[in-house]
Amino acid sequence: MYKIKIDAFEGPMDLLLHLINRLEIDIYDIPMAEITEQYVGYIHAMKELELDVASEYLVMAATLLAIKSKMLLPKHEEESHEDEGDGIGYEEDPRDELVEKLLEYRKFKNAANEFKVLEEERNLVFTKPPSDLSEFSQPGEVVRMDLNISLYDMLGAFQKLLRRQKLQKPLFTKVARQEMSIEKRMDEIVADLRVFGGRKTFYELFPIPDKEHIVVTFLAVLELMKLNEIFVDQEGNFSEIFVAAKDGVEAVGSY
Amino acid sequence: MEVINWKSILEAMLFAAGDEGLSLKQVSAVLDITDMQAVDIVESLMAEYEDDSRGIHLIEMAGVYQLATKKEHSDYLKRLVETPGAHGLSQAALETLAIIAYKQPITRAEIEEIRGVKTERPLSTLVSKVLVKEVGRAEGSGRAYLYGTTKEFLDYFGLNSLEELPPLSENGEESYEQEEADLFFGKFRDTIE
Amino acid sequence: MEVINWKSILEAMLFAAGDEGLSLKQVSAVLDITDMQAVDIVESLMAEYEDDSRGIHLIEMAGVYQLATKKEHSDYLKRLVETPGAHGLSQAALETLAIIAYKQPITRAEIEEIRGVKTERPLSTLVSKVLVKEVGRAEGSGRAYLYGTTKEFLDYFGLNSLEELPPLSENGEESYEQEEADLFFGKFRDTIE
Repeated sequence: MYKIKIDAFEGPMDLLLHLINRLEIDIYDIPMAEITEQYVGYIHAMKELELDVASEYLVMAATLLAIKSKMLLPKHEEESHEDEGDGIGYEEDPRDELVEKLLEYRKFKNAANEFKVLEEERNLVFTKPPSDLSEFSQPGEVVRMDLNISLYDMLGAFQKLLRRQKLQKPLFTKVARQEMSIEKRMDEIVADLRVFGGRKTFYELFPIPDKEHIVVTFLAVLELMKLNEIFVDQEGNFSEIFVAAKDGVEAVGSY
Repeated sequence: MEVINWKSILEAMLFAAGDEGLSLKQVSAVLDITDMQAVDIVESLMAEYEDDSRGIHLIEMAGVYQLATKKEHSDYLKRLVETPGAHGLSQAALETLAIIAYKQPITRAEIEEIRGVKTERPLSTLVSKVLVKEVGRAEGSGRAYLYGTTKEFLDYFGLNSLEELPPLSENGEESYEQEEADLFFGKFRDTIE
Repeated sequence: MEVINWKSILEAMLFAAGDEGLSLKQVSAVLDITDMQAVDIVESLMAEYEDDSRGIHLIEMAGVYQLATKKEHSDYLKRLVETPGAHGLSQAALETLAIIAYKQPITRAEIEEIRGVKTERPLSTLVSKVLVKEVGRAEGSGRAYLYGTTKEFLDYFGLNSLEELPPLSENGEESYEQEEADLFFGKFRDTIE
């Protein structure tokens, strides 16, 4: 019963980095057979699921296979001499270019994560639009010069305006909560209890943790008791209070 | 345990509200306190602002509290208005110009609706620089002036016509990139859910 | 005789300038003082704002001084204010932007070389949001556009200048939601094996 949410990969490099990370592979010594198998398996799976595999992913698969087969080629003789020690030679490793690219990409991927954090922090800061200073300016003189602006300046100012947080007037007019009347809440409670067809605990009548809602609900319950529309039932002092609608009380039975 | 610094929060709220100000109701609703408590906090902040070291103060106008610059600094604000920024156009003027360019013909009231602030001065700056002009009158009772861009505006930005203005991104532009990604994985998710 | 209360005047000016901010040049020009003196006044006001009793502070962003609310009050302000830009940029756009920020000026082809994928869409999103702009043309046959970051880029991330970019780190801390991704792959293996 679990749900899975997956962030899309940003391309073959991103997928490769993920595989390297997940398999806990040393990026400087990538086991080509293993990573190629994993990568190709992933591509197959995507195809089986009838997803469009972007061509970049296929190009990377080909690259991986090429590197893998290069590494399977027998080494030159001189190399095996140089290599005797710990296997580090000066000859070119077929993986070099790929590793370099992965490292380069990873730098910017990390930077993108840092940008994300900066973006979130910036959203915590609020500014105010420039005040209208017309009272301080002299009207009149037509000057059509001395401008040093570009379209970008204009568009940039506009984007800034769009991002600028606006005072949320609707919140306060809307949330005047005129609709939350006691009568309406009374109807809701009775309807709710009837549908439920049995008794509910008192606390279940307060599903919304909002002060006003709680107060209105409480008053509605009192009103309903007075009108004899509901039963309130408590087994003993300090025990749970139960509430039921007056009609359809079979399930309660005690009255 | 932390002590809530109500005055500090109130100052931030008033600042963000800018020229629109805040009603007592808004203050008490956001701070989740009673109106009485809100009055206390407002008044105590008000008193603090009266100190000479402060350049702004807290005033009440028509039941709305707002921060405003103190009168005694008006000479400097006048000079500020006269001191051109780096561009020769203020951000306010640039914003206004962008709105007119993309939404013309448009009335001042409509511009102010978008900007959320009075726009008299930026507008008159733009008119005086001949980037913008009155192009007609709106229908309806007020018959307010409608503004549009000028030929000089096109010349200035090297445009042949308004169609050459770059497309405007008004939010939600991100969604289509997301769509792509969703396409990629959406089906997969369907199969496992 | 009156003592001029510079900090008070500066506060009034900064308040009036709002998110347009003030450059050091503007401050010194309006107050008719030297840049050095202006820096002193700015810094002393800056220090005062750091007191907990203040809800706003004086920051340097995108090359200008401006007043802004303190982060710790954001919860209250969010109740008061609409935040239209809350969506944030997509991962693709952030990656593209990061590459441009550190490698500018740079062509689209060079960005794609690093990312390993087509980057047309994220790039046009960034241009339309004016976080990035064409800053010239590359030498050579194609004369491709070169891209660089804008002033709005700095503002968008709360940076004062490009020098404040976080340093590029060689070794990667993968910030994946590792478990989720593993779940995903676990399932995958089941399907394909």
